[in-house]
Amino acid sequence: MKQTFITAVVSSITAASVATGSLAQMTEIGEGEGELSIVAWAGYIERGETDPAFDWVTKFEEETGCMVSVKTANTSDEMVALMNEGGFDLVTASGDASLRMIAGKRVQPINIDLIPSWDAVDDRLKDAPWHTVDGVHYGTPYMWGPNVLMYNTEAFAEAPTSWSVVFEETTLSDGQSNAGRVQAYDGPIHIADAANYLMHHQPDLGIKDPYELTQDQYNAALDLLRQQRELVSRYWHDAFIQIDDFKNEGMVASGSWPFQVNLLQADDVKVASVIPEEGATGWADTTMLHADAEHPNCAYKWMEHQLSSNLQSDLSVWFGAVPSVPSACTDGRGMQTQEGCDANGLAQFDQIKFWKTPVAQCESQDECVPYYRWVSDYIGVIGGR
Amino acid sequence: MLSDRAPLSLKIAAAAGLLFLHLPILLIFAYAFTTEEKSFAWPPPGLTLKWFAVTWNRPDVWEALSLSVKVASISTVIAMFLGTLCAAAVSRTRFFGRETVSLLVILPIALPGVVTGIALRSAFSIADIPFSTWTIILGHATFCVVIVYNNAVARFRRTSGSLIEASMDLGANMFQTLRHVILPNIATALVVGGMLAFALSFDEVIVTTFTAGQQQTLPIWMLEELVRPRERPVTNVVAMVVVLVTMLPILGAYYLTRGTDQVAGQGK
Amino acid sequence: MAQTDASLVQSRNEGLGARLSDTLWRRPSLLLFLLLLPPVLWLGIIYLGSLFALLLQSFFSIDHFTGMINYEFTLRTYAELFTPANFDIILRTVLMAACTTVASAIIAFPIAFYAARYAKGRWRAVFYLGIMMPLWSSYLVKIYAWKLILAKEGILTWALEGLHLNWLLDAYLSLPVVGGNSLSVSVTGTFIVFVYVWMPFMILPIQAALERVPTSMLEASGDLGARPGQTFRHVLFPLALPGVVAGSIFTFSLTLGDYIIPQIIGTSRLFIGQAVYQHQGIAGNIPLAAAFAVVPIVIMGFYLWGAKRMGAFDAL
Amino acid sequence: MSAVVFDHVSRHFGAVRAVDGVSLAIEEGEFFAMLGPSGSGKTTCLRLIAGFERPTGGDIRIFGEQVADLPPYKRHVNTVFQDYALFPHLNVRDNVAYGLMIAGQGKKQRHKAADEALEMVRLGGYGARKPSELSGGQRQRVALARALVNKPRVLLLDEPLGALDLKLREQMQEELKGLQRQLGITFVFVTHDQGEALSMADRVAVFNDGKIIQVGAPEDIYFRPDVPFVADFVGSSNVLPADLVARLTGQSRPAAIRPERLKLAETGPLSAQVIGLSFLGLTTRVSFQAEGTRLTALLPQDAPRPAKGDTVALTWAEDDLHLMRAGA
Repeated sequence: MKQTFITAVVSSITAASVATGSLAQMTEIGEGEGELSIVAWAGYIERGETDPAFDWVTKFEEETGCMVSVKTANTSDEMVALMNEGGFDLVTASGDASLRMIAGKRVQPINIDLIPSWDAVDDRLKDAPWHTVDGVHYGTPYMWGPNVLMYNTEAFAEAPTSWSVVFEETTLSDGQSNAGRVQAYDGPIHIADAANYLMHHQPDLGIKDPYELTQDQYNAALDLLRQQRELVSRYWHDAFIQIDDFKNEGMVASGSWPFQVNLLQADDVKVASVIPEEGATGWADTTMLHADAEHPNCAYKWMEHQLSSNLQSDLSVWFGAVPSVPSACTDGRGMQTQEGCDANGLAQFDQIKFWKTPVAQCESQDECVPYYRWVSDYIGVIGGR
Repeated sequence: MLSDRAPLSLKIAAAAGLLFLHLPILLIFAYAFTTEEKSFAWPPPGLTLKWFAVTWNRPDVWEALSLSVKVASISTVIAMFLGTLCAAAVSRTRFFGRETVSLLVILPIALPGVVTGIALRSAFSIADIPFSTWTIILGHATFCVVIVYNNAVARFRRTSGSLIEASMDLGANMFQTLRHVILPNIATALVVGGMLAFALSFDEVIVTTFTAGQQQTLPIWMLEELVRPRERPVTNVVAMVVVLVTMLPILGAYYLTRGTDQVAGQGK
Repeated sequence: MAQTDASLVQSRNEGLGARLSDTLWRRPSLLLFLLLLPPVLWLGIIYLGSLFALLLQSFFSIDHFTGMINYEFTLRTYAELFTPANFDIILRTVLMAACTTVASAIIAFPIAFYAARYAKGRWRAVFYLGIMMPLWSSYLVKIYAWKLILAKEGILTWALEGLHLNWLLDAYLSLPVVGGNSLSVSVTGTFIVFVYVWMPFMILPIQAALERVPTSMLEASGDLGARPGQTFRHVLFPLALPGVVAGSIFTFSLTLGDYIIPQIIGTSRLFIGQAVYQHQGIAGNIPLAAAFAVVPIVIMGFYLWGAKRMGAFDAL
Repeated sequence: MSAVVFDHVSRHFGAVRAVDGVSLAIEEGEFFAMLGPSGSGKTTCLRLIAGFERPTGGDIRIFGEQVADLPPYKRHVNTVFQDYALFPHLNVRDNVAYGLMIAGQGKKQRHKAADEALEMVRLGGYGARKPSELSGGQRQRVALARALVNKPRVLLLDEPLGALDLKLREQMQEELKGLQRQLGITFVFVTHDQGEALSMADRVAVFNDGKIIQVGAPEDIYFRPDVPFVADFVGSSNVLPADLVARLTGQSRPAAIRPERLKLAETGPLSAQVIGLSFLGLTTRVSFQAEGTRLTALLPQDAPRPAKGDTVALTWAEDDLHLMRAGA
């Protein structure tokens, strides 16, 4: 009896979850629905609240009548969780989240014919594998950039040239050890940073891609992270907390986003950033449409807006990222300039190892350690295992 | 035998303990007036009142505050209703399962908030209930019941059972008895329970994060500002105001229960 | 004369309410049923139903790639709790809860003792409010205050520098395990804040237990030749113990489930509450979050059972 | 017509038979006492009359009316509670006027009636006070006024004098008796004090184990107990066991004899050893051991007193040895 009941409950739940989501793409854009909800990284959707100069929402709302609400997510895992939970239209997903959402049927294909500015998108991004599966597009490129090494200019007389300052104990130019004064990202994807470092310093491991690691390569990366745990007093998972820690906790070096560097510099904190010799991991974010989006028309309007407006230009200044529309660097519709784009890494596209989800059946190796092991093992590393 | 005068060591220990409890809160008051915007610099480089004006003009603060007040008010009313009924049943009659009922009432507060929170969230997701103000209220009312219940049970126990019999003996039916005898006698206990429930709901954050969806109550707003500071001085001001606002019902509850043996904070 | 008046009373009472009242009098179990129905329905459906939903979720598992839940009965999720990393989280949390409880009891006892035995008149009110105010002050504000105090650039550093005692702090921070770069990123910091936030919950039950000890009992002990210390050890403390246990239910349970304090002040090592929060909210792994949430339920189940045997519920 | 009639009334609480097949008739205008040790069922009987309890079996009639389905607020009876049950949130006048307010009387009218009732219990002028400001005796009188102001046909009193000290109790006994005569209302009162029952009541019912053991006038109860329990409980008679009585009178039944009726003599039917003496003022109480039975005698002050350890003979008038039923 009890068994039957549980089975009944379970099957009704399953039925409910299967019933959701059709995969047909839209064929035309209708009237806006008056609302639009977006899951985004911190600093990605600004309406002038932090700095009145950076506002690319108000104009959109005025033009389309679609009122934008933003839910900030701090990690890719959180984005996937929010989209699985539902109730959102768009998500600015990085490559380590996008494929998982496509596989989970949480996002729907995009009809690029409905986005007039699609042609302006950087050719290197148009068919990028993190949003294009079997030739079907599941999103519109938003912004990309590197994970830079942020450092305190008082602790470092010269810009560090290697990620070693966050992985290995050294004495900095202010005469003190880096122990306790460096941070690392509180997300399993940080294992790739370790793998990237090893790729450079231990070539005999044979790492070809920091997201595709065999068991041995993976173990080596974890060992490096365990060594890093001795140096890190607290991991950062939120841009603003990291900003706080650099101000109030005496942090001097960490993997970071240009966004934090910009904000800290704006507050006259003595920091700078660099892409060290090992190269960097990075993110290439795609605006993806939820399979059950309640406001698809507004969503399409936004995807056009994000490509055609000053958003690409201003956001790339604000966040320190590279626009997906190269012309945004030069056409003067926003604040960005060619120099700015170059500084943010426009030319380094090929050196950046963009975030993607590690899977067991990987291309470069026979069998790789899948993402869920990254998740649990990284919790273990932070916990001291 | 212990003398009537406290030993010096005890005095020191008690005073140190109380200082430990109070200094951090007083600190927040000082920070609300600081001119320093960016860091935690201490002592404050200067004092200003400007942040009160800035806070006053922040719509998000007002929205969060009004949501908090709304949630706390409705939750309190529900909790007062349920808690009083439950207290009346448990204290008036002995029935099978009485212990179970009191355990059921206490459970939402005896188990960690994170358990209550995620349990409610799972239930909402299984039952396909979208997040709204009402899902917050559902959670808050659930753990506020025990506060009202505790206060009401204590009062019912102290109230002689023969009062109700006397009223019925004098011709009043159950509803007249309720109106003329029971309610006037438990009124202060209910008001106190209600005030404490309001204060508890107003300050709750752990369960709320799981049941709130995209809405922000004031504590959620505070939490958001703690981890994602935008204008730290505004947070300082709100923090001070929140402390002062929660103090009002607590002081009220204290003055109403003064001279009785009830301890107002029990069961928070 | 008497009769007419009385029948007057009777005839006036025949409204709907009066009839309902008659029915309820005739069937007291109906009255009890009606009284209990709303609260039991509310708590039974909303709360127990939710706990059941939670339990149900913990027997599911998650597809690790898509993050979607597999609605098939499995114990795999519970097995995951016993991986070293996860088991560490449980141990760490229980240990912290135990330390917090002990420290809270030690700090709370003198305050409760003074308030119960020596505070008279106005001082009694002062003590009472002195305990209630911090208890009811906003939880987040309290944590926020400690962040201001414990940060490396915070007040404590400033104060110690003023006293030329910062070498003491540095020496402490260089200790393994409890130390760290600053107090706000150390285990010690987490511990201090836990004690601060939950300690008031310990004072009230101890005070209540101590107030119930009649003075004559202490006098009897003195009369029988016990020195104050002996009276404390053999009479007062055993009688206060149920109060301590009652208070410890709060400190222990609240520490077990908290996820905000270690997130704001601590070493990034997870506690159970954070694991629940992160697996649920960030990783979307609701089954594992549910399994983690079952851990404090089980621990508190044993704890409450033990506390009941010690008579702590009477002191609540 | 009888004021209150019990016909095989029972009230069980689970396995406990608080009232077990009680039949009883209380006459109109009677001052009726229910006497018994605690737990004997007397209070439950009172609560059955008031309507706070419902019988498990049997019929209860008040002035001929079946009341089994009648809630307390529809019965023409009022109660004076043991703890007085004065409403703490109302002043004395509003307490007394409560029943009239519920009955729908106007404020002026009911306050006037309340003040009159307070006069009657000699508390005129206390109307504005709160119950907590009164002494025990005053509260008792307020409770009385509150019940009487409704002009009940039966007044129930639950240990009405139990909480008062000795002197006040004696005074209130007189007052209650006077009020009852003056108003002519049926009074039913419950007590465990046999002196109170005997001195105030027209008739007394002795309860034990949920049953009525004996009903009768105080003299009957006192001098002619039916069973040893009554003899022992009411006024501590000497109870002689059946086998002893059989030897003395030839009838194998227990018998009671009051201590003041036992005399010392040179020779007598019973020889006893003195085991204790205590001086009581007017009399001296002497305890004896006689053939395995403990006996007590009250000797007048002028009678010769034996010494402890003496063996004496006991005698009595034949009438004074009251034969009882065997059993409870």
